[in-house]
Amino acid sequence: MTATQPGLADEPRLRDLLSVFGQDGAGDEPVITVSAPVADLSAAVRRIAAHPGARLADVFVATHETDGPVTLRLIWGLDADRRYLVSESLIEGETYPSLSDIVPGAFTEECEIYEQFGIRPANGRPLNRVALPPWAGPDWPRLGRAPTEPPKDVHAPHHVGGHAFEFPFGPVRQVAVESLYYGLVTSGEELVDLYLFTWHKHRGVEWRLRGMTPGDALFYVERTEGLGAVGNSWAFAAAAEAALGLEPPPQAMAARAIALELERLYNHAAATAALCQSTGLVIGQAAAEIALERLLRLNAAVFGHRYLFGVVDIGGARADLDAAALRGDLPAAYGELERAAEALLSTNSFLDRLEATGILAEEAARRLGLVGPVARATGLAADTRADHPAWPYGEFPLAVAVADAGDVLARFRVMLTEAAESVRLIGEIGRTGAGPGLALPPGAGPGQAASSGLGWAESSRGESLAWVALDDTGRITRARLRPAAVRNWRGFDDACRSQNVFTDIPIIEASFWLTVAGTAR
Amino acid sequence: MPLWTLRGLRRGIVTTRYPARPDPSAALLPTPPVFRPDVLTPGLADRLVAVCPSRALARDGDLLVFDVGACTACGRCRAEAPHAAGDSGEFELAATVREHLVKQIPLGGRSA
Amino acid sequence: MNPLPVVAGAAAAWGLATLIALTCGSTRAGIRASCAVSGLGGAAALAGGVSALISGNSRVVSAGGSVVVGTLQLQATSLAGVFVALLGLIAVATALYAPRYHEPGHATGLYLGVFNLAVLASLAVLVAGNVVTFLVAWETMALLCYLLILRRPRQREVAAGAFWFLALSEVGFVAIVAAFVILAAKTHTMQLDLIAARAHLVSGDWRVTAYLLALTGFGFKAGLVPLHVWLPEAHPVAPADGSAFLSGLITKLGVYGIALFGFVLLPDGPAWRGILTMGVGAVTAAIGILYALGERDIKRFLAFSTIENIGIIVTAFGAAMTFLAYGQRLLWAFLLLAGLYHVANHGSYKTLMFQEAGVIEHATGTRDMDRLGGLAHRMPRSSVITFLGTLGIAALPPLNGFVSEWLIFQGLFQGFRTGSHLVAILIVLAAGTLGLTGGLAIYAFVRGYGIPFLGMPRTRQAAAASEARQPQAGPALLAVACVALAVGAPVMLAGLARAMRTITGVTLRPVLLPGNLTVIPAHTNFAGFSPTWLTVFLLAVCAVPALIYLAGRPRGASRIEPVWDGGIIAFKPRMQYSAMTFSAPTRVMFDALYRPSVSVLRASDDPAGSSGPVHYESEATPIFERYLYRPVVRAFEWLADVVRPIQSGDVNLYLFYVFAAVLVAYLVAAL
Amino acid sequence: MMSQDATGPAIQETSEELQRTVTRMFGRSLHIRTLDTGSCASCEQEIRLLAAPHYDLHRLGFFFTPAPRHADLLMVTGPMVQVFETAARKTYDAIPDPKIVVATGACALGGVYQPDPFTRGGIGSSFPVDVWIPGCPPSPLALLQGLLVAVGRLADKVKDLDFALNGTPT
Repeated sequence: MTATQPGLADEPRLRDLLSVFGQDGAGDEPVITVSAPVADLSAAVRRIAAHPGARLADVFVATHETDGPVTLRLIWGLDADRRYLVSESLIEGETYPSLSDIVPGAFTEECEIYEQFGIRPANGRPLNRVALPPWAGPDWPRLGRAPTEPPKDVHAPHHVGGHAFEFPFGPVRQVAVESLYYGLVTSGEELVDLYLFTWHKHRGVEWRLRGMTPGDALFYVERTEGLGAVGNSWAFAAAAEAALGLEPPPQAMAARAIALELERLYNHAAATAALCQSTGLVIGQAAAEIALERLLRLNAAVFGHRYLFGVVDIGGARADLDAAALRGDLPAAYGELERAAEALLSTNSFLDRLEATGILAEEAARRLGLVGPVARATGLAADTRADHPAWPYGEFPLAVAVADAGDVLARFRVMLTEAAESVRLIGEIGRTGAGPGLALPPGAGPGQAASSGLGWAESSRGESLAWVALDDTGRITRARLRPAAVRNWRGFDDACRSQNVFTDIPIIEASFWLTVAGTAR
Repeated sequence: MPLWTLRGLRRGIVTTRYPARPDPSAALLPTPPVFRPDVLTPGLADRLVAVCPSRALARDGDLLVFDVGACTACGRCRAEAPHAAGDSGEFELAATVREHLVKQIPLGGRSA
Repeated sequence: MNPLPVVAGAAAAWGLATLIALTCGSTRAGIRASCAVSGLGGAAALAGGVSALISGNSRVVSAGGSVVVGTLQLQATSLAGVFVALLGLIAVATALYAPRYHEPGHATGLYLGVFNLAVLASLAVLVAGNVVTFLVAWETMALLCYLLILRRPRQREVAAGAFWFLALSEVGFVAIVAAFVILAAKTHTMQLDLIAARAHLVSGDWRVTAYLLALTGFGFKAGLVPLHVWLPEAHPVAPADGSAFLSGLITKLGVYGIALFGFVLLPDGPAWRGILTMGVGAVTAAIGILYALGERDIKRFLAFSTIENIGIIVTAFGAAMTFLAYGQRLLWAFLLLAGLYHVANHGSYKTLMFQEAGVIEHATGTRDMDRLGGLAHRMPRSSVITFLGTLGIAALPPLNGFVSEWLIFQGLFQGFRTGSHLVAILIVLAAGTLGLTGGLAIYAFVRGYGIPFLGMPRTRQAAAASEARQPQAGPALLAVACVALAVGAPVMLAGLARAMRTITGVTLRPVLLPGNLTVIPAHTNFAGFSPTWLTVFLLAVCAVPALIYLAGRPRGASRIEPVWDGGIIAFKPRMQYSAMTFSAPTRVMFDALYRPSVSVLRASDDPAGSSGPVHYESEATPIFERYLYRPVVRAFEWLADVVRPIQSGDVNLYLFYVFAAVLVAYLVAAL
Repeated sequence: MMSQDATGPAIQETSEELQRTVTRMFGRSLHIRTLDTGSCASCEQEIRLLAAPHYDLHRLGFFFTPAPRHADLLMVTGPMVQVFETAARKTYDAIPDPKIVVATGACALGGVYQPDPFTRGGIGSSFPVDVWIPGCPPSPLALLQGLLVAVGRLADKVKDLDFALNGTPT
């Protein structure tokens, strides 16, 4: 039921855009696939980037065989037209026209592609390491062939002679937080720069998914980013379903939606607790943690797992749903969060730490292609639940929470508004009768043609994307996972650099509420 | 700040009495399965081994080797054979010796 | 006994050393010989200075002379004794230092010759008995120091630094001449002791004018703010022993001049004279140390620290004059004493520091602190010696810097004895400024020692540093001197107090030193401490942790683990404090003074501008050069353009100039 | 008190011995340092919740410390990503002896990832593990029980469960 609203199909602007690629009319499909030859790729990228409401959501490469040509795919979110546009370009050589010159946010992906497939943008600019350690040699396991010479490291920012030095922090940091290396570059007083190394946690998930059936792969997708299990596995499942031509039954989609909103709720509660902790407000933290624990127990009561693992399945939803528990416990559990939140919003010492901290401009959010609450807090009203609604979201109009200050307080308020919205949605969707159910694969298994598909979901951290290519035996040849964390970490150092007090960084990190696991997948 | 302290006090105690007393919320937790040797046949065992995504199950002659440590309580085996695998409801599984978590379950079922 | 013959011996030795250096300085043996002789001269000067202190002012000796400069008159006064002794000490240390520091060669021979002559000239300044002798010696000394700085004239900044020195020195000379002319004219004598005797003939205004001229003139040499700009320019470019001599002695000659005018020639004057001097001194001290904190070049850093110390000394002198104006003769004498003791102390440890700076530069090829690091492991002996010097210069107990600064503080704290509230407040204000200076000085020298010697090397050169074949004896001797001046402080102060009686006429000794090695600041009802016993006590205290460790060290098996680093693969040199980041807090706090211009360059790999190397610079604005000296220079250039026309090259015109000049002279004389 | 069973006396010896040591050494105050070797972040969330009001492990004498120097117990989550092993080893060495290593969660026990070029597939090959806590993620209650096992306040009862039902399935 991944159909969009009718009546948008022949929107003239969109038709102009598609005519560039020699297509007339978009049809009703939510995903439009076009092919853009490398020769005029730059022109095409410029054209699409100029399209109103268009953002480059992801860039990745898929190999056909290890040493042959590769396909470069750009995934654009045409939010105004409620479409995703996938442009495919076949690349024979070692290079392709630089994308980051036009869309700066694509730099990280360019680095990643170079690391994994050894092909680089034509501009000779140095690239950074993303997923692999400094000593990763040519024989390191990769998705494609190794680059001819290793990518440059994120340089030691402190040159001898500069009046700054690097304050190393991590990878082993505070208690019960993920491993992450911060390089804080400081002049002794102000924070000059900040950069992150996340390769300590790179588990090569995309690498190990190759050759699996989507069903087996789902097990790893869920465990790629535990705090985003539903969002990511929904996106992945949707991609696989698009590839296999499955249509999950409505009650299963409703179950997914409820799970997704529950995930959003507990994540925002957890973020609230983390904010209190980073501002040293112990009792506030306790109050938020009571709410968090009750929401997690609600998850367990409703879907049988505190973190909602195993809810989504390819073609539907597996875990059955205890609607009574949902109706019974949700109001109380959310009430805890609500009370804690309103008390926090009336505590000045708390608000003072949040206000004007970690400011991120809308322009920066747009430039870097940020998503989710972080982007919405800067005034970017992007939410796939509203822009690319899959059933049941299309049925229930969603009020997208937006703030414009772009600081920690704005992010906090956005989260709280979203939490309230989620509770409303759960109530309405719950009435449509949600439950487990699986679509039977039409002609699944051997014999079917190789196919690929794109899937998405609005996880609590923002848009989560997945793209899956299956061979004729229904096994994965290339799976691309793009959790929201992948996009949003690149906005983190900008937000920190707007600050020059070290003690604000934990607050900013809490307000982003990202996971390292999500980006170092 | 006094206001917050007051709130904290007014909220009352939510802390579990565990380990002194069992905690009711434990009932909600996903737990590893228990198997019925009398209905486990080699064929069924192989099917269970095949569906287990975390390689917690293995076949060793006429034994079903169940590594509780590797089990993620995903429930796939229970879904595969509800009559042969039930819910253990057991969450206190910590062991000081890894081997204690590996269970040998005889396949007592009659192969059809 | 009369010190003059001994001093004359020193002079002779230095003359000989000059000859040796000039003739056979291109061989190592020649350098050794020259330095040996010069060292003997230094020893003689040391002896002469001490004997001058013991035996008080000698009578004036007229030694020939000529019609041009008049008779050459010499006198060894006990005030000069302090400086002569210091000169001797520095000469010996340099003689021990130079042979290993300099490569044999013609230029070196020339340099050493000039150096010995400069030493000789400085001696002449100190023992000059009359105005002309003094002025001739002074000018000679200035020119020779100019040559001293020009060791490597090819380099641009060397020429610039040397020129800064010479230019300011000449401007100062004019003021000094004027000051002496006033006194000579009013007292109808050229002889210094007679001028002192007839000082009452000089009326108040002339007295003050002369003093102020002297303060300005000698201030240029001493490096009083804002007349200090030559120090940070000239010190880095001179050879290490040369800059050691500049800082250790030449600046002290300026102090000598100020003391000569303020205490010997014109002892009494209005109170504001003293207060002004004190204020100038305090400002100099504070600004000196603040600029030192902004420096990365070790030698520039040390030069600014010299300015700070000069400021402290001059503050003491100013306070002394103020006290005299209020009839506090005891404190007057006491502060003069304290100031002179600081002269000796600073002379010893600053020479040490500059010589070690030379060692570091030779061992690593750089003076930039941010390119050094970890030298303590590679140059252990130098690091120990430098550490002693650092303790002294940071005025930390038990070393000598602490003793003299403590005395000065105690003197200032007794400002209330002036009886005038305003003056008392002003004096305490000066004390407060010195307090700030002292705190910043500790900060500065924690940085000055820690960044080069501790941590890990920041460059390959620093990692490859070695102190083999580096001069050690000279700095070591000075370190010993520092310790001696600290531990033996009571004895030396007693001797000094006795010697100063010939100037002040105040018997300070019994009040200062009642016995059992305790120093009392002038008034027995105020304060007192014993440097000697403090040293013993501190050593004992240091023993305590060692004992605790020995007592409580684990009996069982123990592991040595590296410091917890958060699990990063390896610490990099870039991950440690650098000189500039360490002093960043002051840059922020004293923003108004530094006016830092911050530039962040991101050589970005990333069009999103969120990664890639950053290069962060924060440069302080050179306020005095920019807002004080540049306009003056511009004005002079303009003036030069204006007067150029009179230089026509026509002989008749020049004859007319001469005629006009003579005419004017006659008219003036007639009126 | 533990009953005899197939797992020989040697193993039993070690477990009893560990429990004795732990109780002797740490009594009722034990400081925990956590280590993430590539987890999915939900184990971390559960560990954070241990300090939350619902579980409040401080009442049992456990405390979290960020400094391994002060830690007695290392709680390791994740499958041990190979490039992280240096950091993990450093952390382990930085903890003074005697120390306890608790493998937390199915990843750490080798349930999710297999040994491959990226991960070691569990931490067993990297550390001498004292206590194993299954679960994906182990709930705070399971973690509490694991910690109590670590200090020997609960009998090591898991041996006696055989995970085989005789009779009717529940």
